Amino acid sequence: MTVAGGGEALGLAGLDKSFDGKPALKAARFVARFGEIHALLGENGAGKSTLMTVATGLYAPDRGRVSVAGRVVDAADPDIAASLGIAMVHQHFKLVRGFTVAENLRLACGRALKGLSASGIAQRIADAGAEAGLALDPSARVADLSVAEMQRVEIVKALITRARILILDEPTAVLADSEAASLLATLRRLADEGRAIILISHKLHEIAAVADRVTVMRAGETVAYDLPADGLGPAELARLMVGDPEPADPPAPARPGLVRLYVNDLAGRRDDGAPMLHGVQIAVHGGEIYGLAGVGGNGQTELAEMIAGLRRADAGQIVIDDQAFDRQPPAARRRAGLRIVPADRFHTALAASLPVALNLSLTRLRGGRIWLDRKAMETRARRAIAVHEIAGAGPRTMARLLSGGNAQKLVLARELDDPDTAVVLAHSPTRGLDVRAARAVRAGLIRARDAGAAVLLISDDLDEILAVSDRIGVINRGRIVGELPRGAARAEIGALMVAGHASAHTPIAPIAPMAEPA
Amino acid sequence: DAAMGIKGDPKVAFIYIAPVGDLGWTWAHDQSRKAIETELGIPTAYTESIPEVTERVSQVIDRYVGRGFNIIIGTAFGYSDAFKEAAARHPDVVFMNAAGYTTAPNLASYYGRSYESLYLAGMAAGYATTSNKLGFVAAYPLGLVLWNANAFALGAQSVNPKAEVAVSFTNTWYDPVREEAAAKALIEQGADVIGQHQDTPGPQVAAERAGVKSIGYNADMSASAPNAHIMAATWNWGAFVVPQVKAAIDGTFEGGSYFEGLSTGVVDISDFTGTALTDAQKASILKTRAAIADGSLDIWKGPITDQSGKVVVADGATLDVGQLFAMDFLVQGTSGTLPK
Amino acid sequence: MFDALFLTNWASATPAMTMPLLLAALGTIIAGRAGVLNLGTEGMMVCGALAGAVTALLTGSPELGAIAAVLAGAALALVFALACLVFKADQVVTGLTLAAIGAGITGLLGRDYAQRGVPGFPRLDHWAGADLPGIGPAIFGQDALLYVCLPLVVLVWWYLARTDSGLKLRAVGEAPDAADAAGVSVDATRFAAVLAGGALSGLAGGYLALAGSRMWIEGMTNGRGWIAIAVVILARWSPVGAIGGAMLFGAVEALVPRLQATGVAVPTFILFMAPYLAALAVLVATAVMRRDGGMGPAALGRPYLREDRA
Amino acid sequence: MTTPLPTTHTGPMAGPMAGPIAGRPRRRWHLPWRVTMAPRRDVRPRHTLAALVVGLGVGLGLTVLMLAASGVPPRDVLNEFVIFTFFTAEGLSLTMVAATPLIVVGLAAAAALRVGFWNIGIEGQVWMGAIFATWVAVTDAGAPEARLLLMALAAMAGGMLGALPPLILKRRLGVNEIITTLLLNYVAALLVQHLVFGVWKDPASSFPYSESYQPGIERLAQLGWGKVHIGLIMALMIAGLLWLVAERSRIGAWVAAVGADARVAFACGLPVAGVIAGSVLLSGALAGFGGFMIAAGQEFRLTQALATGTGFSAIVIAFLARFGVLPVVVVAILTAGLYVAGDTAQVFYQLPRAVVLLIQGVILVSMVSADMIARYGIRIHASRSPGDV
Ligand SMILES: Nc1ncnc2c1ncn2[C@@H]1O[C@H](COP(=O)(O)OP(=O)(O)OP(=O)(O)O)[C@@H](O)[C@H]1O
Ligand SMILES: Nc1ncnc2c1ncn2[C@@H]1O[C@H](COP(=O)(O)OP(=O)(O)OP(=O)(O)O)[C@@H](O)[C@H]1O
Ligand SMILES: [Mg+2]
Ligand SMILES: [Mg+2]
Repeated sequence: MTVAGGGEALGLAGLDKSFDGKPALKAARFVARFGEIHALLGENGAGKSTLMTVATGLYAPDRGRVSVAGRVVDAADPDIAASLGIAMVHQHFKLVRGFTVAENLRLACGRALKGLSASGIAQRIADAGAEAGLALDPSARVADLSVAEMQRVEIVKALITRARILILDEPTAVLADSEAASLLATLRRLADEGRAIILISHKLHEIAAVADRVTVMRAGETVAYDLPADGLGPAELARLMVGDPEPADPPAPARPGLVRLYVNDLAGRRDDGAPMLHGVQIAVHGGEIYGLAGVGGNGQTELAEMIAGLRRADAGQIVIDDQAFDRQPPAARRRAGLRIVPADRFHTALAASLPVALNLSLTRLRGGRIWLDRKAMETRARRAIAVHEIAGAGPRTMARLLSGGNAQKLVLARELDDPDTAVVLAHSPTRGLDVRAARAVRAGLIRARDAGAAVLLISDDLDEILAVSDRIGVINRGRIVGELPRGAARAEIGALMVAGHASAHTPIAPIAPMAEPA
Repeated sequence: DAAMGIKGDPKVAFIYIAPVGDLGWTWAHDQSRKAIETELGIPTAYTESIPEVTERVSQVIDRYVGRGFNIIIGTAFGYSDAFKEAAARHPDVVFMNAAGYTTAPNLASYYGRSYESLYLAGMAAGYATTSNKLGFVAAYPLGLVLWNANAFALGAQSVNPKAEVAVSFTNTWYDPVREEAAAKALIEQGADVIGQHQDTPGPQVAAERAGVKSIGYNADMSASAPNAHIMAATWNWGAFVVPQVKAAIDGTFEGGSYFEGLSTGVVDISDFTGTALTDAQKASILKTRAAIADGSLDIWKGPITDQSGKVVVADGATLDVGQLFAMDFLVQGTSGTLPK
Repeated sequence: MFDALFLTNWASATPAMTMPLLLAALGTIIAGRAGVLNLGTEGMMVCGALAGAVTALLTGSPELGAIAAVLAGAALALVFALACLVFKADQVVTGLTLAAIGAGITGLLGRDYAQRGVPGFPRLDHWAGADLPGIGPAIFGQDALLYVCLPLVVLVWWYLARTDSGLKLRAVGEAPDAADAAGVSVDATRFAAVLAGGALSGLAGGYLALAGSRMWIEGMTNGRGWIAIAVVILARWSPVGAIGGAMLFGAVEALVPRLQATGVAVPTFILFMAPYLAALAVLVATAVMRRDGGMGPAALGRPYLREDRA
Repeated sequence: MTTPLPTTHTGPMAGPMAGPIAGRPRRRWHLPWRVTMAPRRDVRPRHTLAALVVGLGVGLGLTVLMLAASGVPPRDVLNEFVIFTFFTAEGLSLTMVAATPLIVVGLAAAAALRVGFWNIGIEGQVWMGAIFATWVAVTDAGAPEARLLLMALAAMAGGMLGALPPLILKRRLGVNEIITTLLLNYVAALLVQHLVFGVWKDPASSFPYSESYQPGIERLAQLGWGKVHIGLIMALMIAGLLWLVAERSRIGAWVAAVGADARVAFACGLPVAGVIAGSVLLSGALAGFGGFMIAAGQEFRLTQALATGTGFSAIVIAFLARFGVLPVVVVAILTAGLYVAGDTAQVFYQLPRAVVLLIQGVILVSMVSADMIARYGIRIHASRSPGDV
């Protein structure tokens, strides 16, 4: 704790908010002060984002009081909130995908950039990015950016407005460790300057490291109000959030079998046509979790899409058990036993406007009888909802009404509860999930592994890779730059991720498909 | 066919294909409805904008009949089937259909020999032209449009053998913008008199703007083209309809095909306007008008050759009504292409 | 037959055929770029045509007529805006219905004004430039109204592409949630865009009545509003593209009667297919050259609600 | 309360994030209340019913006002329009005749829209169906007993043929189907004109429509109730079959998935291209069949006005019904009633067509506007202005 509390920046008291009759906030309260970093914690769906969205004027509360710098406001108008000096980095990006980075910034921070020429704006963006350790290309189209890059844009947007109250909703969920670290340092500086920083994150070690004060929410209520963060470590924070967590049992070591997924000399391009993957070779054995680490945007998305059959490769194949695939659609790969947990659940896994039961059956609709057995579908849905504790869902609930965490559980229930699984492809499966939900996801991957599947876990979150992987590969600029055994040092992997040619580089021996593990 | 008549008080209903305000075809028929009201003192009703869909027309007829209307008058060749069926369903009701072709003891289809007035219009154009190029803006390549275009050409050639007529089809009865554009294109190609078989004065406006001459259609169109307008080929449906309604009341109505011309005044020409024609030319046109009306001049008397020079009406022969409606040629000295 | 004079005449007839389509297309584009799919172009055009003709008839002033056309188009657009932006009604149904409402209103109010000659805008063929051989008449020999409307076209392009306010409008059409978070009022922007679009469509109708036929006749737009929508899609909601698209239809519309007048032996109805077949050919050609669907602004046709999640 | 921030910044950061900080609330005019809407978690039948009642109520209320202004006694409205149109044998027969093709073309529009394919070309495909059916009729192809079947099959093939170019262009080249289908409407209508003004001109009358279909051989049988013909039963059977497929079959689930999110459906292993192609061709076939039903059920020849307006009705019906099969049937019958009532107004009250169009427009707009009640939960809050304490 470096700074003594300044004046009250943001005060929220007695806030009620419900969506179509379902309460999201129940007399929630919150206070943040100038000069401090205030962490807001809670499980998925606890109401953190809703609470802060009320503060920025986007959501009108049903009841309650919002005050800024001690004055009560009833804005319900983002423009007024902005004029009061509030800026927010939203969890779901508020970006115009068809615009360039510079246009997005002109839109969001018009006032701060007023009167600047195009090159002036580009300079300002570059400066702001450099200060926060987040590099940006102002002329890039947002739609062409990776999630990590979009997150950088969002953050720079908030920084440029020079808000005195800065709210960041899970800003580090998709950032690389080094980026996250430099962002947190920047936040610290801004707080020291006298600004109020409100930080929402599920990465409890970050909170423990930077927060001055902590507020915890559960089911729409504030259960721990404005606690000093002194001496709170990740474990204590987790306890505050979810009660006493059972300790995560370290996964039993793998018992690898035959190679079940073989990525053979794969090359391919990005959306804009630039070459992205170069001779990628990965072999994952049955009963093994292969963790592929790397800074976001180094070809992971392209690799995952090529394995899934959603993107065409320039060269190379995917071999699942003894079947080779190059141009076949996802259907063929799924028939061979591929199961997919993608990075963006509503992009390729769940149909937002379909009910839970149908979403759960999407991969099983082909073949078989002409008629649909609706009863069986609903029964299966009810069972999956119970087993996976999918909160807020019934068989007929539309998938889009689930929170990110619960939507992810829905994907897991569909993709992993299947005896015919040969290969699991999981891309950032716990992004944005709270500790408990993340643990459930990892347990699901381990279950699949123990049932004999080959699991390829692609993630930018090194903690996640380290927690479950039996073997770890590192991808950098579209190349596999190293492979390390379980228990490899964090620093060693980190170095490979960033540099791509660290001394610890383990050359990859060509692996024949179906070979016995060495 | 035996004569028949209506029972009870006459109630007349018109069914129109377009809004009455169009000032063209439907407007002209609405004048005949008003003539029935003023001359016979009979109440009338009308329904406008009923498309040439048998199903719709039948519905409308049946509703009128259900409400005691006993004289039903339609105004489109596409109503023919509906009127034929309705005449069978309601034998005590008198039906008439303008431009139709179906008949029954209680159904009269009527149309006018508009080529007679168009022939006179063609004479006027033939006199007025200096370029010997005439333009004719036509709606559709349909028998009763083609005979107007042909009559226009024949009339022009009768007084000016060098006259040529460029025929342009607009594919609409009723689009002033497109009609104006068609006339303008004809004028660019050298036409200095524009005739039309269209229901808006679009071609007149084009002629007026370009400073050439024009012949109106349906009614005197000089208001739209005070300088261009020479005369117009006009319709007067009341000349047919009023006596027929009277016949229906008197029990002397006879179904069948009626095809009337200058002699009964269903078609005619307007007064001459402007100074394009000399008095001698006007007199010659009026003389021809009289000759057509008394039957001494049949404009379809052969030989008539089509665009390619093929004889379509042999020397000494003429065309009967069926052949007129089936007309599918343009006469020699015209340009324009028909769907094959 | 296809001599220089033919080409000159064709070129000089094209702008007048193009301009109404272009204005209506621009109106539809403005609303579309704000994320509103207003298919009621035909209805707003026909209202503009009536208002323009009647006002010019009653006041004797084509200028007042043009202003009335603008207001009439915007007035009908207001109905759409209320239904779709306040009540979040389905934009497709409302737009289609707007065409019927426009036909109804004008049919009713226009009864007494049909086919009466209207004082129109003069054609400026007395300008010196209009006598230039070849392209002279096409550039200098047009209706006065055309020269008033041309800067509007540039203005719309400049507004959308170059101004902050245009940027906000486009953001509202691409990502209303992002625009909202940035303090742009989504529905107010859309409201303004729909009204401005209606005004331009109304002006397009006014152009037909005041510079084209110089009269009012029921239903005189005769489907040109739908062609304008085809232009919009062809142009992928780009104002510059709309110039090309409208010119394609305008040029073919100007060509068809000229071909007929010269006696070219193509069957009438096949000839009338020309604009549509030409547009299809252009679509295919551009698609072959660069593959993208061009479905328009990302949020097109979708109502925005803060508390809704897409 | 003062903020601890200095107005002029002299801290360690002099970069782009430095500088004066915003802090002055902007005043803005706003209403004393604020309406918030959130999508309903699940739409219950009573919400839909409420929307229908309010929408129809407001629409009919405005209609009564407009009719009264046009000189129709308000007390006639119920009798002449509602009762006659839906509750008398005669009126209902008129409604059902009008509804017969509307059901089929409404289903046609819904079939393509369900998978996100904007088939604006229903009207062109109706034309194509009528052309192909007429082709069989004028050439007297096949045995007389098989003639109608042949005409129906040809019509469906014609409709599919009309839908095929937009489908191929979209799938192969990514050409927007809204515009291709829109343009092909015009081409199809002109093709009809080319035929009826040319080779198919009626030899009996020389007027531009095809020869009359032979009674008993080329015409759909009447049911003996007004002019209702067997096409109504066919339309209802088609609807029943489509309902089974859409709601109860696996293929229906594929269609739902592709329509909801084609990318997700593809990633989940569904045959997306096939589902889209099948739905679009089904749409074309149904539209073509609609053309056959109009030609062989009520017009008995190919005419120039036969398909006019069917595309417009089809799309409005499909959207009002939210692409549901049974809702399409209901909405098509209501729409047919609206048309019949419109003719009643014109015939008996001599209302101009314009008033009828206006009334129909007002009813539609009030119905789609009231749909808000079904879709959103609406709350009204008091609102204060910034600075109030
Ligand atoms: N737009 C919305 N419409 C309906 N309900 C919503 C909406 N946004 C939030 N909710 C409700 O509010 C509750 C809290 O959601 P919120 O997004 O605030 O959770 P959170 O704490 O941010 O969760 P996470 O950690 O997953 O981001 C949810 O359970 C949900 O029911
Ligand atoms: N449109 C909506 N309608 C109803 N509930 C919603 C809606 N959007 C979000 N929610 C609710 O908000 C909660 C959190 O939603 P949100 O979308 O913020 O999830 P998320 O932040 O992506 O979740 P996570 O942190 O688990 O990834 C969920 O419980 C969900 O039920
Ligand atoms: Mg959240
Ligand atoms: Mg036959």
